[in-house]
Amino acid sequence: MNGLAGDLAAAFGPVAFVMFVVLNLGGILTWVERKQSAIMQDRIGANRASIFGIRMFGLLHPLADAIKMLTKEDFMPARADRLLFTLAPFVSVFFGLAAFASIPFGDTLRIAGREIELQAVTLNVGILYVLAMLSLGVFGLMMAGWASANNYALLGGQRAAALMISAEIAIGASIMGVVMVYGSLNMQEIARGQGQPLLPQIFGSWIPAWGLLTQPLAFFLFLTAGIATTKRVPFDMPEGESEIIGYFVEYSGMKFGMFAMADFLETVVVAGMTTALFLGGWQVPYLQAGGFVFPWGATVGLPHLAVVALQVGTFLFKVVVMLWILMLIRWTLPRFRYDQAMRLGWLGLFPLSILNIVVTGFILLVVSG
Amino acid sequence: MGSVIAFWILAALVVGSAVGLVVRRNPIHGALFLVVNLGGVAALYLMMHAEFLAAAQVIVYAGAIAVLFVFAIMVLIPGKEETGPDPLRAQRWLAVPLGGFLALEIALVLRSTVFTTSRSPATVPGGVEAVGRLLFTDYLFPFEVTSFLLLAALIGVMALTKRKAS
Amino acid sequence: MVPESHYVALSAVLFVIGVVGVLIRRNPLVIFMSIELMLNAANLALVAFGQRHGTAQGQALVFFVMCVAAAEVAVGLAIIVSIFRMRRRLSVDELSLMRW
Amino acid sequence: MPRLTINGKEVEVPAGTNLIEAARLAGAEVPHYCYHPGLSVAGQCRLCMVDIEKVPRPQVGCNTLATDGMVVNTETERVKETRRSIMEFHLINHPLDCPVCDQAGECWLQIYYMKHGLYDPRMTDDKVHKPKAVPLGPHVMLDAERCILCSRCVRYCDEITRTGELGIFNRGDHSEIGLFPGTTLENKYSGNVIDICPVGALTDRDFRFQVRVWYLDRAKSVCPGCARGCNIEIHTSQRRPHHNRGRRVARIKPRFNAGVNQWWICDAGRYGFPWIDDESRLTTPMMSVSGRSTGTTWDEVVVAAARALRGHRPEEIGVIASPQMANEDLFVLRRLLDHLRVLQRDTRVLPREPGDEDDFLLRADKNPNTRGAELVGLVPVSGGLDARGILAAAVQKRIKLLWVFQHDLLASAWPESEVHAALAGAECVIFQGTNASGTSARAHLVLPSAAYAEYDGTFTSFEGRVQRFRAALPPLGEALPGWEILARVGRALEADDPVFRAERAEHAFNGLAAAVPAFAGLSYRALGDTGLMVRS
Amino acid sequence: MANRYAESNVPMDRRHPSRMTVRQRFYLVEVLAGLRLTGVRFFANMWRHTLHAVGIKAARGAVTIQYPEERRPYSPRLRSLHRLVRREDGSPRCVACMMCETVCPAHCIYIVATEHPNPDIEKVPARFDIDLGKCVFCGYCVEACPEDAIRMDTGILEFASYSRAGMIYTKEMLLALEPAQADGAPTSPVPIPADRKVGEPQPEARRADMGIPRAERGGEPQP
Repeated sequence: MNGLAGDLAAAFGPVAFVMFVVLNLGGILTWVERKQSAIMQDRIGANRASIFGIRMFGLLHPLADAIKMLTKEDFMPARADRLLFTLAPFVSVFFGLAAFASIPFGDTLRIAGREIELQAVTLNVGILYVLAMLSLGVFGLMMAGWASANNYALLGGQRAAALMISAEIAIGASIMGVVMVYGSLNMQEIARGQGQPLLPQIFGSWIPAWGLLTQPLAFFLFLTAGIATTKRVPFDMPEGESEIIGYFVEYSGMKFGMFAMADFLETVVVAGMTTALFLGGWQVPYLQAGGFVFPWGATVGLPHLAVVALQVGTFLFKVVVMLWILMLIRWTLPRFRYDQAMRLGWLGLFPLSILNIVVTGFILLVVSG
Repeated sequence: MGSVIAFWILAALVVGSAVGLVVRRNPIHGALFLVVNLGGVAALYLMMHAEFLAAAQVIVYAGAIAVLFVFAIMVLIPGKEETGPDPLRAQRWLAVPLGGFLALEIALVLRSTVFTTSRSPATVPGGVEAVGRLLFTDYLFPFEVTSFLLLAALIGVMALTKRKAS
Repeated sequence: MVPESHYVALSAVLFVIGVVGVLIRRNPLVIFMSIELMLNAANLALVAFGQRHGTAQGQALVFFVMCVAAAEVAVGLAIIVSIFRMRRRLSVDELSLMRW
Repeated sequence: MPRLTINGKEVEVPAGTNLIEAARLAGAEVPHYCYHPGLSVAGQCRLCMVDIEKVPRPQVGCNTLATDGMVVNTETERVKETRRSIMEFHLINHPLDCPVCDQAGECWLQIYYMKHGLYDPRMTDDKVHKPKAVPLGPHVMLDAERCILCSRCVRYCDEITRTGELGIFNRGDHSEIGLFPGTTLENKYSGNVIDICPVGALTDRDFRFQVRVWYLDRAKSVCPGCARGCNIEIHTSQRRPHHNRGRRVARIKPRFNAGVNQWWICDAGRYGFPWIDDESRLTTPMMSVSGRSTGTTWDEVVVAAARALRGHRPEEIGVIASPQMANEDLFVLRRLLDHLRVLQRDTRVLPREPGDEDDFLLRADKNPNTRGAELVGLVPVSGGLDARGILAAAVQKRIKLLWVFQHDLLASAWPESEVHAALAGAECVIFQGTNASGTSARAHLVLPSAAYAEYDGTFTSFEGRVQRFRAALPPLGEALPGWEILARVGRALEADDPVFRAERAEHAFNGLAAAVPAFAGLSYRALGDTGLMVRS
Repeated sequence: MANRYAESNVPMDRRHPSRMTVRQRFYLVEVLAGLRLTGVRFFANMWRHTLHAVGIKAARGAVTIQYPEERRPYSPRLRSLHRLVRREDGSPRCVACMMCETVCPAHCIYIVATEHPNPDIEKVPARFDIDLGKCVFCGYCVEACPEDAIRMDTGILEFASYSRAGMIYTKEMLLALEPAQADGAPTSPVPIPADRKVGEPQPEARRADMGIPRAERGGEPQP
């Protein structure tokens, strides 16, 4: 593991890992969505796809879906803007994938004399990067809406833009509280900060300073706005199946599949960000670089690789739990009407997140004396 | 070496998209070229280690301003724009030499003054901290004024676009 | 390392393209976008200069420019939208009257 | 002129009017089966009972003449009770299978039963069975079970056609209509018995089972079969195209016009419609390019026709119009020829076989508008040629452009060889008509015109009665009304006559009324349903 | 008029009972209540599913009927695919009276009548097609039939086809169908065609309807 090969492995290893995890999570979410909603609703859910009679609880459905989408007619409306129409789904998926890049999934890995940050791209302004990618994703939808030469699609694109802007503001403002508490725009730093004990003067080292505890209001605001950026129920006005079908009315085959995929990828990104910012990221309670250090004094020594593996596993576990919650929300809540979503974004989330910033600043001043 | 290659690629991208914006008749294409252009400039900022600016550029310019542009185009759909006879046709032919002249002028100014002075050692103070520190110390007053400007713009937009209840 | 003069030259080119765009286009939206192009070029130059002088002041200035640009776009688009509502057409050549 | 009161309403009726007609004048309907205004009174069905004041029992309306001071009631309880009982009586042996019966929907038994019937039948015995589906002649099918023995058909054959083929045979409930031995119902007016039969006993063999009557659309028209101009109603099947063997015209029914045909039409007119939906209909304009005839567009063919007309001197043009054409068509043609200064024009082409004629309705002239063509002025003028002359001139190549309307010259009384020579001799032959024929096959330009059932227009009968016919159907394919084709040609010639800018047939007719003294003062509104006489 | 919408729009009226309370307007409490409901449901069902998967079949976590294998028993009154009833000799009971064609709101029945050799029967359908692509399964044809010649009791619901022509059932097909069993299960094998190939020439009778362009069929004649 030296020289160029090592460099490449160090640079592309985390990228490959992120791509692998995000794409697979996104793919499997199509199955989770169907199965989880079915179980919540006393149904069985997708279970028909089989290979030689082996059904595996419907786990083959994502595969079947992919085959179906790849073999379907790739339709293009006669008056469509051909380039934009083709480009739009790629734009959507690209930014969905790219957004995950600066979310850290583990602490620094020390191996073969190298220090590898377990994060695809190490950025000082990681949070802003994720925000930027999420907000650029909307261009895919707007391109699709415009290029389809269909008024419903256009309406969907407009709604996507309006929703994106109103959710964007709330996300940015709610994150600011977290940034203030942990004093960095680097998500790795924020994740590390969450390993510190919360108010050691009072609680000792019993409670880790997870974002959920330091910024409870921001958590709810971020989660709500984050769901809005995934444009899934209850914020699915860009689609609005019952009224305008959405920006992808004219899409079929794999291009349509890519839009659906982008939704799931964004869900994964939101889950990852929530985990990184509010659920302690890769932090395992009481696990430090050398092993577990419990507040009652006991210690369990662990080798470095085991610690890192534990951290990565914990991160993935938290993301999966978060995905489950996001799915639960999607299948529990009814849709917001267009104006209600706008109202919620601008008159609910935005002022509350500003309030959160003010209160956080005040408390920080008091605490730091 | 890698950075030079990257610069030239980005420069080509930025200039190409700018030309596309000016030349394309369809305003949506223009807006998307603008996005590409802004993204390219953001990448240039990154190359100059102005990471905060790069992110802000993408979020504010590409994420918000360009979205607003596209949104406005979608709402208005001026599909039949610039189809009639051009009342100021001569201006069109005048524009290119004028632009060339301006370019020449800028080039001359740049050559004569800025880069003839000796270059100070590049201690890159980029980063968020440096910018933040400047904004909240030296530039605190302009910062506050900017916030008022934004507020005024907010109210102005609402006043402009609100339809009167008939 | 790319010398700053390259960036400044690039910004000059961008600026000129923006100027030409303002001059030759009649759609106010496109003119507006060309103005953004020019602002952008100026920003690039500011960052490059700041870089050359080793301070972050250029970046701070760019930050202000961005804020102003955001405000300007919001108000400008609002004006265009209300013009369009009034006129159903968009061409700057026809907008010679002061009152609508 | 007796004055009497019917249902409280005082009316004055002509002497000799019976109570059914008197009630009709008073706006009251007296149900009846056997009575028909065109036939003698039989008093068979007993349905037309009315209450007459100071008369102890209800009396039959058909055989009671209106007298001064009578007070009649048609809707008393007693009358209704009588009707119910008589309906019950009629239905004792009548099969109750209306859905199967072809008369359903226009059956008076059905209609009156729904209005006045005893809905709860008391008859439990088996019905008497009689012959079904017996062909009486080429057009009429008898179902004796459905007959209510009103004897209208018998009286019709005795009194109107005076052929007497039909009679009532056997007695009691075994009575049935039938043919006298050795006869068949094949007189020239036999189809009328179908119309007057109030039930489904006599049905039309041609129409039977083809369309249910409620699918038919109706339009008032005039029979184009001869110069009589009988008023007819065209029944078309357009809503369910798979019915009626795919034909659009389902049947033709006479329409009452006291001054022309009363209630009747001849079988030739009644069954003379299949050409409207025939395979031979011309549906697209055709132009012959280097000897081969190909379909083209109206724009092109009209321009070609105008170019041909402009390219010949007036004396080189011969026009043989047709008395099958409406007054409007002929008038626009007349204007077109005046514009071109063409004198060689005629309409008279003798048929190979002379038409049959009788003293009732049939006329020997089998064209509906011969009189109209004369009045409009499409007759040979001094210095011009008549049809035969045009033909002869074409043989000698003095006529170079021959414009033939509707006629199949090859089927005319003229020798075929001469017609062939004429068609071959002319540089350009234009055919304008509805159906393909030997003549149209030899034409260089074919202008498909709409059949009379497909556009609005007027015919002038031999007596000089101008009568309207109305569009019952849209033109088949791309065919256009004759006047519209001619107007297009006129516009292509850049003639500034306003008649070429007519948008509806009515505009052309108004031009006709303004230009031709015989038609002065006439308008579509004034013509109404029964027409008006031209000024002599 | 000030704002007509405001007067009629319920949520605008502050005293309207359907207006949300403060707690509801805060969303979060209600949202969490909803999530609790669905979450509990999820885990309860998940537990049952798990038991089921390991072989303990007592508890069912789902009410799903696995359609092609399992079927809900149909009501005998269900309106399913039509059939034509036969006489003893196998000929159709239908007398081509066209009552069903007349009453059909979807215009999906096409009958062409012809003479029956027996004058007592008079008419039979030469053609009796039902275009199931148009049929709305209202059952009016069954109600209208005076001869009880058409019924919708086959219990057959699966007759999808890859072509429009495949949705047209001819007289022979309809005559071949059998009534459903007592529990509603279809007795007939599958309806005969399920699908005909798209390019296959259609029977002559079918063309009459489809071959004539709409313009020529026309509407009401102009007076």
